[in-house]
Amino acid sequence: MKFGILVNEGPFTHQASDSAYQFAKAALEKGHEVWRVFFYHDGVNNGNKLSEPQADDRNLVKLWSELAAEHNVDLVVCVAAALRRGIKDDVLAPGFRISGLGQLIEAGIVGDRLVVFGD
Amino acid sequence: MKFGILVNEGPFTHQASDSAYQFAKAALEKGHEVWRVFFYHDGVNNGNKLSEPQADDRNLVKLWSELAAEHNVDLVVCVAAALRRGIKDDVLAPGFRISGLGQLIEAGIVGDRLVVFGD
Amino acid sequence: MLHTVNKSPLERNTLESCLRLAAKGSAILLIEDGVYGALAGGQAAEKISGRMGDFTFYALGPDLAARGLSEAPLIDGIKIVDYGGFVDLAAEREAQQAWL
Amino acid sequence: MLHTVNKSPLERNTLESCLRLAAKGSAILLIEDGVYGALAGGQAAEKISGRMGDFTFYALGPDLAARGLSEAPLIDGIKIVDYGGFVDLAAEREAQQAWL
Amino acid sequence: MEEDDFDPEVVKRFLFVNRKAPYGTVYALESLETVLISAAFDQDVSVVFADDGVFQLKKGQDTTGINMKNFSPTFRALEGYDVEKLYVEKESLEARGLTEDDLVVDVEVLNSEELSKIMAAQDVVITN
Amino acid sequence: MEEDDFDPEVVKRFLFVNRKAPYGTVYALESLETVLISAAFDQDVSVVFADDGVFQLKKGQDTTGINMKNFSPTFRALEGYDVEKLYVEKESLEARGLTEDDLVVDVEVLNSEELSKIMAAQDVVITN
Repeated sequence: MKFGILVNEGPFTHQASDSAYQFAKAALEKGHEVWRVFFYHDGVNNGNKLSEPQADDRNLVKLWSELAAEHNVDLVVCVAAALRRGIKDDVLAPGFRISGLGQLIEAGIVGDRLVVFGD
Repeated sequence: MKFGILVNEGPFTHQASDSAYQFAKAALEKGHEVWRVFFYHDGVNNGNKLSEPQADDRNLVKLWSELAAEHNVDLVVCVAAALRRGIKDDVLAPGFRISGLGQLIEAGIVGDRLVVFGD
Repeated sequence: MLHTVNKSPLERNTLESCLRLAAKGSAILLIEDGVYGALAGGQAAEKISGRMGDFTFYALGPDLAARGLSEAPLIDGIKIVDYGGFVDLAAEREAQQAWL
Repeated sequence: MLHTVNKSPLERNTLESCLRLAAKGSAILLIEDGVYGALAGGQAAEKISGRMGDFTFYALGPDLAARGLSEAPLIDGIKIVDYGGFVDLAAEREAQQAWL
Repeated sequence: MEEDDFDPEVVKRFLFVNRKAPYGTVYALESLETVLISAAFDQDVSVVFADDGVFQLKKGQDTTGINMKNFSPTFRALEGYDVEKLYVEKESLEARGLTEDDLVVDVEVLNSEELSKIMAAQDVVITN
Repeated sequence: MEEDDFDPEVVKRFLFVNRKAPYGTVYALESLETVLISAAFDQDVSVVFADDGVFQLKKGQDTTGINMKNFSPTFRALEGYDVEKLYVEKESLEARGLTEDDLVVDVEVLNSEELSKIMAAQDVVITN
């Protein structure tokens, strides 16, 4: 099955990104495809490569990048939401790309399921 | 009267930063001092100079920088919260500085009032 | 004490907790989505109207206006203030507690 | 439909709204702070225990464990799933609705 | 990669659910931007307003005092984008002391049972 | 600039109020970091747990499954920092079916009226 995922919150402040990551990992382990993860609202902060959590804490930005590299997951950061919040190509982590909100609608059309995580 | 202000949320997603800014401006207009604004939790995102809202929207990062320049307000971004969220000197807007959480406690000790804005 | 409440009483327990734990005589200022608590109609109105003897209630005018509530019927006795009035309340009262 | 609820029913109206608007026969999965809704003790318990005939209720085990609720008394009939079980529910049900 | 997978013939039922008040958070505004974009994809779009989300449609919003953009007039523009299925929950209106006359745009007011049926029949549900 | 203004003799009553559950949001963890820092300033520090904030102190937290750090043991370390005034609201515990035995650390359980008096006597109140 082809999953799309929407993440509405940044890493750390809300659990949404953690839950979405765990869901994506579990879906891949079960042999499903995670076609696209779309980051909207504060979710765009998941693509900030300057994020540097404490050594004993999880690094969600890195975890998303690794997931994208290993499983060819398309990580899309919404351009309008990102501009407002100061997330630009200069600070974008590997595996993420910045694109339009249409990519979210497309994920809904193309994917068999769209699963939403937010606050 | 000497005010300290704590801002717990970033610009745009929650109104906290807007309310804090309007409060600070009104306090200055009434002849009070705004000694320090401390940015904690997602509040550290107020210091991101890459933030670029639409032309017809307010730019809170710029508004804070201008307030600091005009009225000598000390804008302090918490270093621990900022590291987690990828806010570093490279992306720090004018008038902001990164420092420790002790500066919040100090604002509580030195100021006559600490006023908190969050979600 | 000046208590600020910034959440809608129809969505969260914030206003209720403030009303339970604030000391009598406190000022309670509704700001941001908290101003929905000032509406005279609707299910949340009695939370405040029943406590008029215990607290002085204020609502932030610019937040009411933004939400289209300037002309709406508000609970009797709630005073409307602007940001300057918010500053005055913070200065008059010995400390502020934000209910978030 | 799979409904996910991620808010504590003691803080917000999220669970209540889900229970009011979800179609009978839906699966309701409690995740994140939503798992507090699975507690058998306390004021919120009857929100779910009274609707066992209308919905199938699930709670995410890792979120229960994180919050120290693995050994706590939960409402009878709530099924515990892990992230794999969450994926299965999302795949089985025709769509997901997140109550935030 | 999208070119390979995208079938312009597919029409899905998209539901946008608004349960949050405007201005206190940005979700209402950014959700509206999503609804506008969805119109370009020729899908079957519905928008629901329930709980504090009904306040998004309140008449008479004037945001000059908080220095934000008043986006409520945009709801009236939705019709021009062929987004015509706007549903408001009756129970949510009543709990807030509001009636249909308080709203900036024509909507269909449904009770929770009727709304429940519409919500259950969707392919993609986007909430915020 | 702080050197000019900072008077090491000042002792103020600082109150930290925790009303949010742990893990769903980061506020509980980051608030605890503030409490720990405040201890270095020799102020009169109190910490209140009310509403879902009482869940922060729940025994038996095991966060391995969600890949986060379990910070509840840190509450037991507060005593070593001379942060000894931990208050929990009785009504909040009861509403959640919890008792003092469910908590990781010794606290003073007070009813809302008693707690109200303590909260009213503070100079600086930090919430999140």
